[in-house]
Amino acid sequence: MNDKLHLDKAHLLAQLKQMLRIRLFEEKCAELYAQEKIRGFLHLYIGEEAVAVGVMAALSPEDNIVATYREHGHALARGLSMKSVLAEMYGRTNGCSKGRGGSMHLFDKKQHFYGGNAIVGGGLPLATGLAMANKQLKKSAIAVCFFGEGAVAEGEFHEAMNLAVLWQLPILFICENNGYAMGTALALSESEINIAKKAQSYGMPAQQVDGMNVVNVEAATTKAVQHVRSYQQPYFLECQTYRFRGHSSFDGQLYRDKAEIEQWKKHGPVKQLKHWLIQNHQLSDSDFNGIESEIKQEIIEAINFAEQGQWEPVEDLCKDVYSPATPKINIKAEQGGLA
Amino acid sequence: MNDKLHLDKAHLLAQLKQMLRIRLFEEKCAELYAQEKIRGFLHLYIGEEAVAVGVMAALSPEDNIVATYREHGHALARGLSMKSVLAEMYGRTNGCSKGRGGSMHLFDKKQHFYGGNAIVGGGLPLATGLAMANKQLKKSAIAVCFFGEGAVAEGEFHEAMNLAVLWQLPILFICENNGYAMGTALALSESEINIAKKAQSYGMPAQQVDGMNVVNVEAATTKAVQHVRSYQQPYFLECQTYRFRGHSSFDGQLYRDKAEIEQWKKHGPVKQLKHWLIQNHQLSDSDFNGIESEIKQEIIEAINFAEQGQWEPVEDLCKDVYSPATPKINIKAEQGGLA
Amino acid sequence: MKVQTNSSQTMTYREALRAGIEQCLNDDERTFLMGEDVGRYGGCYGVSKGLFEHYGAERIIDTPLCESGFVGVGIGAALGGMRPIVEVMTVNFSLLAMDQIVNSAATLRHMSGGQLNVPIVIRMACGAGLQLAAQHSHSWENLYAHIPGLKVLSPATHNDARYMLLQAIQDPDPVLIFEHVMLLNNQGEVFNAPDADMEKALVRKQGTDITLITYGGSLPKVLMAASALDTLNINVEVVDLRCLRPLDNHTILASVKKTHRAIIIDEGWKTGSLAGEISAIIMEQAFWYLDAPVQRICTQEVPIPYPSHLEQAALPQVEQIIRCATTLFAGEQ
Amino acid sequence: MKVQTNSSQTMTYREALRAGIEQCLNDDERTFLMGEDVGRYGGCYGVSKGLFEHYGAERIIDTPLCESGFVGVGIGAALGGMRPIVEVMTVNFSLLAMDQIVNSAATLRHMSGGQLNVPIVIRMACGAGLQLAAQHSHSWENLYAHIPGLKVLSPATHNDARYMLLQAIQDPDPVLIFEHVMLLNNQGEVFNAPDADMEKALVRKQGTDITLITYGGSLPKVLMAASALDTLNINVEVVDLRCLRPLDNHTILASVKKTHRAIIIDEGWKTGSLAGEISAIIMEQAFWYLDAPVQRICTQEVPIPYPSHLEQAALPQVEQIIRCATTLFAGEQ
Ligand SMILES: Cc1ncc(C[n+]2csc(CCOP(=O)(O)OP(=O)(O)O)c2C)c(N)n1
Ligand SMILES: Cc1ncc(C[n+]2csc(CCOP(=O)(O)OP(=O)(O)O)c2C)c(N)n1
Ligand SMILES: [Mg+2]
Ligand SMILES: [Mg+2]
Repeated sequence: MNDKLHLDKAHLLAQLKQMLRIRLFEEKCAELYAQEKIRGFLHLYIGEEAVAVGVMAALSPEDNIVATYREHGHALARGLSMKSVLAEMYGRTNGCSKGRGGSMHLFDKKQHFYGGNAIVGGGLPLATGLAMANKQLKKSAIAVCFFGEGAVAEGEFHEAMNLAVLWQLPILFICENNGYAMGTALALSESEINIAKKAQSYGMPAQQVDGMNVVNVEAATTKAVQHVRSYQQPYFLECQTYRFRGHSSFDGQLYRDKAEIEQWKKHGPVKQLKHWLIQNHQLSDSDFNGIESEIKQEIIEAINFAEQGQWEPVEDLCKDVYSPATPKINIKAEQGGLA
Repeated sequence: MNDKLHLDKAHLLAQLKQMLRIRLFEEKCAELYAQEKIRGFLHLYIGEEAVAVGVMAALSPEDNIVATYREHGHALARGLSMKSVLAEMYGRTNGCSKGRGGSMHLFDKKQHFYGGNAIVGGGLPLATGLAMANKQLKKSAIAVCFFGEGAVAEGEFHEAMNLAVLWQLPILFICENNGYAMGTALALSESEINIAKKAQSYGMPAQQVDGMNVVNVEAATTKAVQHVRSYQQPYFLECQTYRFRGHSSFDGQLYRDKAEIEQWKKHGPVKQLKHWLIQNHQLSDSDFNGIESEIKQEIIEAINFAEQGQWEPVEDLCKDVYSPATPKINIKAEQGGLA
Repeated sequence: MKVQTNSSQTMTYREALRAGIEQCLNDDERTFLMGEDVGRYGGCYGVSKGLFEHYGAERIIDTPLCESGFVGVGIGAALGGMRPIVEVMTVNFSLLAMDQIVNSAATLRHMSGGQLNVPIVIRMACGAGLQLAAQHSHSWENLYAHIPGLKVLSPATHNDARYMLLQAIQDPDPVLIFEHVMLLNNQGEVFNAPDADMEKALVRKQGTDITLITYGGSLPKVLMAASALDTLNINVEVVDLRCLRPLDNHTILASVKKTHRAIIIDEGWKTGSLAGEISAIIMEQAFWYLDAPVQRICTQEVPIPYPSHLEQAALPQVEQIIRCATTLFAGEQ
Repeated sequence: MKVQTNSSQTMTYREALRAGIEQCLNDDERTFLMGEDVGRYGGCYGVSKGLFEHYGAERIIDTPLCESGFVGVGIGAALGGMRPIVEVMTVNFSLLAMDQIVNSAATLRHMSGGQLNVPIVIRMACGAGLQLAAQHSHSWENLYAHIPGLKVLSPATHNDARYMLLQAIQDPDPVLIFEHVMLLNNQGEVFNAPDADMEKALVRKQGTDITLITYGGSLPKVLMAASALDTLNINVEVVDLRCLRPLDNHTILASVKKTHRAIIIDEGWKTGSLAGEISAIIMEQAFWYLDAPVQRICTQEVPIPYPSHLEQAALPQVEQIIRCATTLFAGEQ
């Protein structure tokens, strides 16, 4: 743990709870997937919870978030209700995207949660554009973009980095480096495996962070956000983490050793914080059980909510492809333009 | 001039002639464009001749060249005949691309001259693929890719750099940094304006070269080619140069100062080498006039050749979209495969 | 909305486009123009000349060469409350940005269950005729007209060049505008209001014998053919689609049901063209009204060749239209 | 070439694809398979499972995530004398590589006046049905079938899955192969030779009353509908296009001229679909043979929604085909 940080017990407990909440929720999702309640691709964040939880704690409610298809954790940590997230994965109209998006496309406009993007790298220019809007509209909000280390090889990464620095946009890039893009290890996808260094080559401050340690992530993010907000400049964090599960629901994991997984699990973000709190007498077993049962209750309620959600009527299939027709303001040649 | 290089008079005179040949040819092209003999876009290389001439001199005939839409100089320096290049710009069947391509699409398979690419950055992955083929087929040839500094902002640049280093491919990247992409100055297009440094960030040796000095370019290329060939690794040269004319036939050049152009013209590649040769008593005025009149004669012959070229019959409009039908080898399940 | 008065002004198509951009910039502070060389250079085809000097670098934004990047930034900026006009220099380069346009701009509203919308306008030059050969001459309107979530406009007249952008920028959804390069220098009339809603097809010439359906750069050719056919006693009706997605089937079908014959003129390659789509719509909804099979005049299936005679041979031509129409009647006699 | 013997073997479509890849690798040293996760992971959909272990890292090449880059590298390698099989994980991501495919692979031969050719094969998964929602379910065969210089294949049967790649890899020009995800797990028969040249459409079921034209993932649905219609005394002929560019107009027209009625079933969105193209071809070349307007059954104009009931409602269904066919006859009585 980073001892330099002012450690507030209540906050650490809240962070532990948030991570555990994501963990237990996703473990349940895996079960529900096996039961075919959830379909499509299911990308679990298990093992990486410290990143979303650490980052979100350092943001303000006005900031804009862009995430990937592995975004259950981000959605929950951002404040989307577990109910609306699960209902979305059930495909019901009470889901956070009215059931249209599913696991890979969680959205919440009110919380400035802009998805849920299933094109690797696709969110990078988008988030850069949100930052541009904030700057032009003189808002204090910043944009925060999550993406995997696999996205770094995409041209979009390069284009977004360059534009963000060139135009000095208030954006925080969070690279979730979990070592693999599906089955491809970082060393097989990047000639330069130090991603932070790669970001620096664009002229951007960038830093590597232990992504298994929620306190470190929050501390680094707090510093980064301050930089972005006050200098109106981009900042880059490479969070080094690991996914404990397969890439998605279909993954034999032939590309990595069990031993490697076990090694990383020793430093699991939930386990790590829990042990530290127990060792420092900030958490008892019964406290922990209390937290756990609260979460389990929340999960039960979310399942009920999702199960009771409506199916969109088939007649409405083509809804929300276009906005409702808005009358255009009466268009005329402007004064001083044409005679 | 780079005094360290062994300066062979005959070779320097040949290099001077090659640059002058490109210069006079293109000046004539501008006239022919005004006369509407040449149509479409015409991107002149005037001012940048030292790059193509310096680089080509260091290559072997088997090496593969990929260039851009500003490639008259490369084609001539590579050894395409002026006749076939001009006939191509006339759109005649005796052109190097049978008239189908025009100024932006000069090709010569025999000389391994793979165009002529009018999508900025589009040639980068292509050349990387040629390098891959050479490596896999265990050829000693290397691939050489020319592109402008404007292409550096494209995602393709990033993707090609990464793949070339990751896969250790025998390719030489030649960035022709003439300071502008159409009207956009480098500082407006790149957060890092040291392009060689950018290339280094992929783990590739890279170097800046005075692209107005043909000797420097050739020396640097010779070293680079040796590296690529012997280590089977990519290498990057940023040649700093300047185009004396507008971007293409349509360009008001509002984006730069006349004074800046004049400043660069002082160091023009032809002028520079000519002066040096004269000062060092290697060239007399009459020698120079002799060279010039040889070139002028070649240009006249090229014009005659082009003027006499045939127009492709309209009936053949759709020729060469697909290869002639080749009978497929009788396909059967392979031995040991299916029962 | 059709409140045309007599007051009109003559200008080039390019000037009409520019006046439209200016009005957007004046009307709405959230609007900016972004693209390669739109600013200091004045636009690849001169459309935005002078705007940088007048509106400054914050509203006329020169981008580096990175189509996917800056189009994506435009989409993000639209999500964030701006009203971006993004210029992709030509449709040929738009393939580099197609993922952002199709997988993001077109889907975000739907994927989010209607929470988000993307009020971006993307302008592109398109079309052949300048001898720019196989990588610079494409007509890919149909690639985009295929995509639910997008709207696709093709201003063929000066008045549409002048006003369609204003209509598009007020639309809450992503709109693509295709500006044919061969129209830019033409002089024409601009009135003080738009001809119609941007999504409506318009009958540009009334007629009774045959319907010629077209859009964009082919409209002038079709009008020329129509005049010639009139002198041959074939009374042509000309439908200008204007909006390629959504298609105004009503106007198309009304005309064909009246004339019983149709030819579609489309600069796209024939196979997989928008012309095919329209032919199929007529097949489905006006089959029993047809006196002859609907014909298509499209570009030949070849990457556009450089020499003028081949380029022109590849493209739809006035002569061809006249011949096709007369043949349809000859067949009847 | 049609030398089918009785000897056949049952396997999944996925296994048939894999056997085809293996044979290509065995037959020609210049062939390699390249793409995201084709190697160590075994392929996103398991098609290339085991090949990495057998052929090694030089011939089964895992690429980083950079569609434009590695497809471009494949094109370059093809120019340089290799015979690359490039897998783009799914068509949805192919937009990122579309510039390379369309502006380079498709044009190089023509632009160079026939000097160069690009013998690359690009395989992509396509189609909906797995509840993968709006960015993972596209059917964009027609975007590519529109492009001169490309050939586009759509293996719908196990035997085509087995042999089309071999035919494609022998072709000197760029060939795209679309593999529908819903076919992968199906069991079917593979014979010891291809059914026909890759560019030929095939009549999969003979009939006299109506022609159902389809391709790829929709073929099984169409065959089911055809059986059902037989029991309703509507004798259906089924044409499997197999090759979407160039289209085998001859086979299409011969069938329609015989049956006088046609429905095209196409998983693309209706507007701007390949189905529209085929309808237009029939309009132009078999109009006078038609007893009823050609119909299209396509995907609804919506980015594919996640929930199964909406996804299925968006896609062409057996019921719909039966209803459409019966209505065409009902209309006649
Ligand atoms: C453009 C694109 N290419 C390929 C895919 C298929 N795909 C989905 S996730 C993934 C791996 C991404 O890895 P990374 O960016 O490291 O994120 P992680 O899954 O590890 O969180 C791939 C290849 C895709 N969705 N989009
Ligand atoms: C992808 C793409 N975008 C835009 C263009 C239009 N365009 C042609 S050349 C050019 C400038 C390129 O500059 P640079 O790479 O520096 O090369 P230079 O012209 O200076 O030699 C532009 C924007 C294009 N051809 N391709
Ligand atoms: Mg990863
Ligand atoms: Mg330049």
